[in-house]
Amino acid sequence: MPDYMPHTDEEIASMVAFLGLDSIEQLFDAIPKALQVAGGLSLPQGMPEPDVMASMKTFAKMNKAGADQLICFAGAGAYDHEIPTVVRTLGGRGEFVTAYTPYQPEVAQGVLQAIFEFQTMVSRISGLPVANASLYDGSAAVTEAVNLAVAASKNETVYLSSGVHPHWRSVVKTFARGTGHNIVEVPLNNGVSDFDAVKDAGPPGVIVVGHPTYLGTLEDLADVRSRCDEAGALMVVAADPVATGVLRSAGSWGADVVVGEGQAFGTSLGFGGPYLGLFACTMDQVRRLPGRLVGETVDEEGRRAYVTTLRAREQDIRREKATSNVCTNQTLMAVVAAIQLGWLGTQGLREIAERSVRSTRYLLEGVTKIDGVEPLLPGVATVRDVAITTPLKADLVLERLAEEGFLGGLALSALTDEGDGSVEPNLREHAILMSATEKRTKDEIDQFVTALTKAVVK
Amino acid sequence: MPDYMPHTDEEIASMVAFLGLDSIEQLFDAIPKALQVAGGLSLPQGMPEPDVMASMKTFAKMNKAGADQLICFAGAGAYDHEIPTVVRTLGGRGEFVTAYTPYQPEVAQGVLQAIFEFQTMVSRISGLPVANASLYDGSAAVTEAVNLAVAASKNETVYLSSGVHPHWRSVVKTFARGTGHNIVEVPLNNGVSDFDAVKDAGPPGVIVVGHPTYLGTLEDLADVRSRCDEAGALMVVAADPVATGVLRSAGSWGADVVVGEGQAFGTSLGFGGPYLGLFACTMDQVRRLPGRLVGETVDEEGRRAYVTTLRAREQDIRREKATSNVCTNQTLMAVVAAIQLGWLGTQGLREIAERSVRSTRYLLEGVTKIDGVEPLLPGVATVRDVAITTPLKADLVLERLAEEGFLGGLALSALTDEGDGSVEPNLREHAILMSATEKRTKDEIDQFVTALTKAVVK
Amino acid sequence: MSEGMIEETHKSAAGGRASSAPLLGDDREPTLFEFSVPGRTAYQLRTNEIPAIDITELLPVEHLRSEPVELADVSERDLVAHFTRLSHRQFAVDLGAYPLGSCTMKYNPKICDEVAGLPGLADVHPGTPAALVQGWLALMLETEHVLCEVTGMAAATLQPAAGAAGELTGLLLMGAYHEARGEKRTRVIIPDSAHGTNPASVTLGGFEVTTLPTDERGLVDLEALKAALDGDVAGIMLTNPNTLGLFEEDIKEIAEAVHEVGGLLYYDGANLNAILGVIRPGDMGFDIVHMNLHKTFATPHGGGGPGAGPVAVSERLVPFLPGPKPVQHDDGTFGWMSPEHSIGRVHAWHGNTLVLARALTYLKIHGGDGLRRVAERAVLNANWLRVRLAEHYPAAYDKTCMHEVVVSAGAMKRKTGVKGLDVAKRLLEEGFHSPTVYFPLIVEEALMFEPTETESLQTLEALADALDRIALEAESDPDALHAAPRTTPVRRVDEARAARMLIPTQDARDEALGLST
Amino acid sequence: MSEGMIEETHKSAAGGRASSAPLLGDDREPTLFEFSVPGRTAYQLRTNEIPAIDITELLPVEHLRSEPVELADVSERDLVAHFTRLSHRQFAVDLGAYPLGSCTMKYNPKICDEVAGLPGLADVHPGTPAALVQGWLALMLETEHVLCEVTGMAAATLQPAAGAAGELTGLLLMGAYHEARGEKRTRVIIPDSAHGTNPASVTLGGFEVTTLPTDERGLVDLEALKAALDGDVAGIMLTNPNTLGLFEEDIKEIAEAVHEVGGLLYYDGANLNAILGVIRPGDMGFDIVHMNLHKTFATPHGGGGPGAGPVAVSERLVPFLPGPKPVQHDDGTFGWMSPEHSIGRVHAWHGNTLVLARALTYLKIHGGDGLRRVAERAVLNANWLRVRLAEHYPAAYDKTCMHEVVVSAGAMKRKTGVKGLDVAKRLLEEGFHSPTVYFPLIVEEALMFEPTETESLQTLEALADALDRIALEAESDPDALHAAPRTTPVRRVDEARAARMLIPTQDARDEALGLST
Ligand SMILES: Cc1ncc(COP(=O)(O)O)c(C=O)c1O
Ligand SMILES: Cc1ncc(COP(=O)(O)O)c(C=O)c1O
Repeated sequence: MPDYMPHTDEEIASMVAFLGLDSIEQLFDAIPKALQVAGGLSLPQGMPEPDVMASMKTFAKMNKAGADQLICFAGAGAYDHEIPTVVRTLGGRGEFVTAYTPYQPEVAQGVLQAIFEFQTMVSRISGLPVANASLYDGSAAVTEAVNLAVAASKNETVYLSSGVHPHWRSVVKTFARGTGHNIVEVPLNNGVSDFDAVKDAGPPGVIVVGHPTYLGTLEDLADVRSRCDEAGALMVVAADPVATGVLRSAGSWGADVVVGEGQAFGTSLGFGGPYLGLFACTMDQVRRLPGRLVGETVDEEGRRAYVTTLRAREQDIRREKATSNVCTNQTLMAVVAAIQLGWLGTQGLREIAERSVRSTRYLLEGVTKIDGVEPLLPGVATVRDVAITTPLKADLVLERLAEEGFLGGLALSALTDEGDGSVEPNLREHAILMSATEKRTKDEIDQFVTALTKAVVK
Repeated sequence: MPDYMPHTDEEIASMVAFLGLDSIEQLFDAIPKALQVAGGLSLPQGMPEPDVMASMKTFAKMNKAGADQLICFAGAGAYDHEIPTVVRTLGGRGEFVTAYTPYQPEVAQGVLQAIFEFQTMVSRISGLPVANASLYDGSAAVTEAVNLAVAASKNETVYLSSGVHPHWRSVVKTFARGTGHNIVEVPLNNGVSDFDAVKDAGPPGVIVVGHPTYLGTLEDLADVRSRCDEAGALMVVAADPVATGVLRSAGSWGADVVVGEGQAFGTSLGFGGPYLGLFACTMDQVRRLPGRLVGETVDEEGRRAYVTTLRAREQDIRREKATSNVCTNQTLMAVVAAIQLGWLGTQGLREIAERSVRSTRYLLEGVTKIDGVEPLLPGVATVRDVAITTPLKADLVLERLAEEGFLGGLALSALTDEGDGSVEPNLREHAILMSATEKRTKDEIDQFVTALTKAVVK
Repeated sequence: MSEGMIEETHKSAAGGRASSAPLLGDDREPTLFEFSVPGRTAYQLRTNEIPAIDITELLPVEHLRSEPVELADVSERDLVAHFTRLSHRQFAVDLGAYPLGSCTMKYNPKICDEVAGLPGLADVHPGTPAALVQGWLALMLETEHVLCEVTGMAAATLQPAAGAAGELTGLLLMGAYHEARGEKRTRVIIPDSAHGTNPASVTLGGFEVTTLPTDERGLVDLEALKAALDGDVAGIMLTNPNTLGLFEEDIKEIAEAVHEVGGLLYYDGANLNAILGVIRPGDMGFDIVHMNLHKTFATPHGGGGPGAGPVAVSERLVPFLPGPKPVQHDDGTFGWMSPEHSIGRVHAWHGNTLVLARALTYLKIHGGDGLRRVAERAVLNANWLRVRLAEHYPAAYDKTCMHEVVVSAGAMKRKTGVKGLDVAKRLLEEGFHSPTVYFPLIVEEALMFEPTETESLQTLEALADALDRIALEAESDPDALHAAPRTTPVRRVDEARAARMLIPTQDARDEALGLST
Repeated sequence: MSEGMIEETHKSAAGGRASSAPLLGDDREPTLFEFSVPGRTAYQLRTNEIPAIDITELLPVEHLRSEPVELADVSERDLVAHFTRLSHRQFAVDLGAYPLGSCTMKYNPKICDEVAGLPGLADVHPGTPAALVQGWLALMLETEHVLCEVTGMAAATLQPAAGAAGELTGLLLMGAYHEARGEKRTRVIIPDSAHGTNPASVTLGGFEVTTLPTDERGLVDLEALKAALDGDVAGIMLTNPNTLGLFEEDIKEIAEAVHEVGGLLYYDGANLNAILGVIRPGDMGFDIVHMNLHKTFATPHGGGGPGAGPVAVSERLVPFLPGPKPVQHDDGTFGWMSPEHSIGRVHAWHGNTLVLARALTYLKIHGGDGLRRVAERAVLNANWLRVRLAEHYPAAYDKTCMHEVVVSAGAMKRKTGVKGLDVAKRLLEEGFHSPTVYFPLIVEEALMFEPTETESLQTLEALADALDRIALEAESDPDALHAAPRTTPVRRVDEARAARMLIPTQDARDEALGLST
């Protein structure tokens, strides 16, 4: 009977007696007997920790995809960056890990200050003055951004660029079932949103673009801004925060809301979660901000202190009129991001960004020397990710690469739905989206090129 | 140039200027130029953390001896016990790990109180009223015990039973080169110290026995006590602290000093260190206690507080007249032991002791069914460890077992020197010392027996 | 901004002084930016030997930034000191009891941290082909099965990242279900005691909220419910036990009445801890259940997240579940599939998968028997506390509660002027986290205690003793209570000022101080 | 015992109150035993299915205990809370600057913790045959090589578990060397500024101590040395820079003089940090060097240990080194060997091997270039502090120091009555750990600061500012200094009482309180 409950039999007896009862079961008398579980749940008996650890390790071993087995050339919104011991150690401290939402600021200054620092970092990266304390992931952040923007523009027509990550677009569309927003997908043309293709869709209340797009290409943000101005729409940019280490911030191009995925800052790949939704906006929109916001204030003695603020936006106060329903967010990942960005510092962020650009370019140059391997978008500059086409079907190529110890990227056929406006239908089955972070070495890339050379032979 | 130093170039320049110097090198002007290292140390340049981690992992991979590769049936003073995540997590907290010796008790109550708790636990396990804050390992503890006992009895003749761990005996003998103690090794007869064999050696000032002996056998401690009384000698017992989970404490048999190896309490096998020397003694000897001792006291406001005490014994005060030269000890391992023993509790300590006895017995019964495999000491009850003999040389058998995924124990030929009084010379080459802790399962032992059956075939 | 209350501090690095360590008094901790010295670095990256081509040769110059993003430039040493000191300014389950009602702040087993860091789980890219992640798929499927058994449902999605995400997912499923039947239903009923996420989710799910009053028993007013039910009703959202900690005894009738009009029942699983192995939402008649793994199944709350909010549903809703979902093929291998009428994705990848791994670890350790013990002891602890506190803190509804108890400081306030909030703040000085205050909204000066099953009788005794002391102090020295807490790193903070004079970043602070460049 | 000062506390469990968390004031933390409730458990062991035969059937009854060893019986939850709270009552490098002279409390890189836990290193049994531990042997041999290069010696033993163990090992080597040459030398010379372990080790090594005075330069008195040297002298023990932080400029002459009479030179490596890559003990003429890896090479000190004290020696002492030692065979494989005239083992196994792994990690990250930078910046920091403090805290010897500086509060004491100890205690309130006080013994009211290279200029500034404030306070309000520290979890403790009324265990406490059964 392993568990974490302290009660001894004598204590249980004394507590039951204190309540004037004969047995614990009586505590459940309000529950109709007929509905109660008879004979216990159909689950195995409890097992002691070491046995369970062994079975969890069995799952881990069934995967053939850990860093020891596959060298990672996959990106697509989830990146294999260096996470040093120091960041894992600090982020793993029990005080951060086992705290609740900072409802009592007097005993939660640790998390609150860390979030204040996180907000500052996100604000600087996005180029906008205010950032929240996190959302679930990039897809949730872009969804919330759409909601904010529609509320602000009072126009439900959403131009959603196909350059936004395909999964994020799916999520936006799923939630639009509830909000009823009119989602207009804007196809890409040579890696850039082709707004002309949707000119019949009516004026937008919001335009959402990726920058870089999920294919790594760069949008013309000045053009997006002027289109927004024309329509009275808000400009939402889903921006990769590492790419911002070299790119002008979306805020500097006039974005009203900048969202992104913060996993790259200290959070492990973890098969996709928990990740970190980043959200920043202009001061104009701060009262529509979804989620928590930490602000500086003072305590009774005039000491600097932090507290969650503008709470009147939130669901627990505004209920059905709240700007968002989010409650639990990804605070721990935000604290970790603050630590990781503290570790990187000004130079480090620039360096991982530059290295990622260089590695990905070196990779592209290497693989496109292979017969039949071409860039999906020849001549288009990319950041973070880049797509290629191969003579064989992408999933076969990836399978062969895995045998050689490489996660070669993502097949666009798996990532996108048929008819996705971001990729030519005839190339989709043959396209692979790849990325190389600062962790990839010249040796690894050279070996990968060798492996790919073999893998594309029919 | 990766390192952990904060100095920017400007800061260095300003600091050098503040000192009125032209360069950092001038700080070393007192050092004769001719003696200074020219051209730097002949060492590779520094490498960034991830590169170094990779090279340390290469060492780890060169070993074929981790828990993933070999199921451990080795003991001999280093045991494969369960160490739960919770103990590793708490023991790994930075406040414990990166503190110095508690010289300023006002800001060291954490470590001091943990040690107070550790001392209490060791005292209860040993059956003696006072225990110190740790020594390096079991061998250091027994060496210090000999020094204490000789100082107390004023008789330099040390009866050192061959039942004491062979390496510990070596260490005692090494340090006796300095102290000049007269070490008389007492052979074992059927697993018990044969004092008659040394009756010409003159009366002892101290008798040191193992209980259990390193072969797992049990001494007649009542007899040892009466021999000590007769000679005015002190009785030192090297006792395994886990075995004490089932055995009467050495203190209850009248030992003056009880020492042992505490690795079993939360410290990883770690190729032999850092481990944890345990040391407990009677109140009569407390002013001869080596190492640190924490005592309860009060602060200026009458609050309970802890502090290192009886410091006048220690080297920093008594210098050449100190009871011992020990300074840095194994505090972190002692803190970890307090945590692990807190996790085990009364029942848990008994259970790992009983399970270890049962597993080792089940193992012995299994292997001695194999043709040609015999107990080294037939019919003698053992705790913790047990020795067997095989038809082939022990190291060959162990080599074969390793190929099947087992660390089958230790060859007595490797553990002991030739002519060791604890084992019949003609059996020494064929003897293996084995142990099974609470971690070993029936399945593992059954599989081991199968592997051994094959391994002993010529 | 002229309000001169911003505390002036050096902009330059404040040095290695453990200035915030409460070990050494309650001093301030500078922000990381205030430690920054341009040019100082901590990061160390792998040697990669890729030619360091100038970035301007690789990307169009108009897209490039001229200045790097300015972050804090600190040494690893200062980074460690800063965040270690911040951690000392943070209460947590690891430090003491956290009886925050509705939040189920139980002990988070440390083994789960290790599982969440296992190589082979933690370092897997979410886009890896299914053939290479058989372990992850098996883990997820087992988690789904266990959660379905615990809730009595047919299938589940593991995608929602927290409870509120689960709620919205559930409401979209509700909508899709009705739509598939050609019905457009517009209203969702929720009790007035409901958590704020419920009404907010209802709105985002495309429905209108109909609020239901609580009756004098503290339960759903059955008559009011029946009156509210009609063909426009898409469903009802309940948590059972409800947020007063009381079991909705009429659940069978409620379910029948809602189903009668074609509505669905949604179970907010925040209070699932109370009924584990005792009764299952499915058996009560619920169609949709979200769970908060970060409450019931002990995954740590991380100071506000991450969570995981899987949604389990009855047979008829299975075809609408989000996809892709893990599935086991006939040959025993695992893969992905999307349900026939899937509403689509609700997460960028597969959900908060490492949180799932933690929860499954917890579930396996407890097993069917252990989960039942969890419920029993959680309820036992809450009731012991209810009775023990009755003298000074009467329960809002005086009867057997489930895993939590809502007491009222209303009488205390009228008599002494001491409010529930004062009690909550004063309790911090006693070494306990506060209970939930002012929720549910329908109880005057509500204090909601949820001790959870991992707290000992001795802890409950100490908590009750502290609360008794506070009650006596309310009579003898109410001002001391208004002034509480006094021993915490900061004292009561000025929340109004924070909102009025918003300083959400270091830059806003510097600007307010006139420090910005 | 009638001295009624033992604080009475409940023997029963004190509950989940974060009673010690300084976060919530400076309250007491009960001992683990005071949380104990018989029958409560935390442990969980692997299912092993071995028949649970009664232990009395397996072992002779007369050897068995009738009652189990009584330990504290607590839940995992309370265990975590207790030790987390204890950790909040502990200062550490991770919290702030720790300028404890002679101790080199530099930042301990976190990566080393991970290395020390690596599977394949941490889980290896020390008795594993050499063929299976080639990685460990290679790691050890590389460590030996690096340490020899750093010290300029021929070979090293890695067995000694700490500095003092290294000293004693070195002295035994000294003895064995002379003995092998048929000489019985009886005396070892040490300066009066030496660390206490030196004389203690000399005695245990079988020698007599001859103490050498320090001259007005703060250095070895060369004339006195020469006078002390004769054919009885086995050797001299020095640390250079010495414990005053000053480089022994005459080292060449000292070495020659000692060698002249056939003696050996022992280098106490505690101060090696100052000279890394600048000068090597071997090049100065030393024959034996111990290193404190837990000082110079940043392995964490663990609140008092573990350490590692490898001893490196010159060619002529190699045959005497402890064994077995790792060795590389001609075929490239690794094994063990014992030197021809080995003094034998000085450790139960191979030394504090996981500490070696940490140190090697540190050494590889720094490399030859980094080690030199370490020395430069350690010395730069110490000198900056020396000059900056000079006004109120004059250095005992006013000249360029190495990695540490000894200042004297002697003048302050005479003028204001404020002692060095008061300054040290008051500094704790400022968020810094105290310097080493009253060592070396030859300096009046000594305060020995060793900032180390990992502290920033800003930290040094903050430290100096705090010390200046204290100096002014000594004039204006000396009583405040006598009363310091006031903000720490406890205030000055009664050390005399601890020794007079010894309470080394919970049982002694209970007995003193009359609580024992
Ligand atoms: C009753 C209730 N419902 C729903 C939620 C929302 O869950 P989450 O915070 O995981 O989004 C909570 C959490 O506080 C809750 O207490
Ligand atoms: C100068 C000096 N020598 C020797 C030692 C002893 O080293 P250890 O504590 O590792 O035994 C120390 C440690 O404080 C020291 O400072």
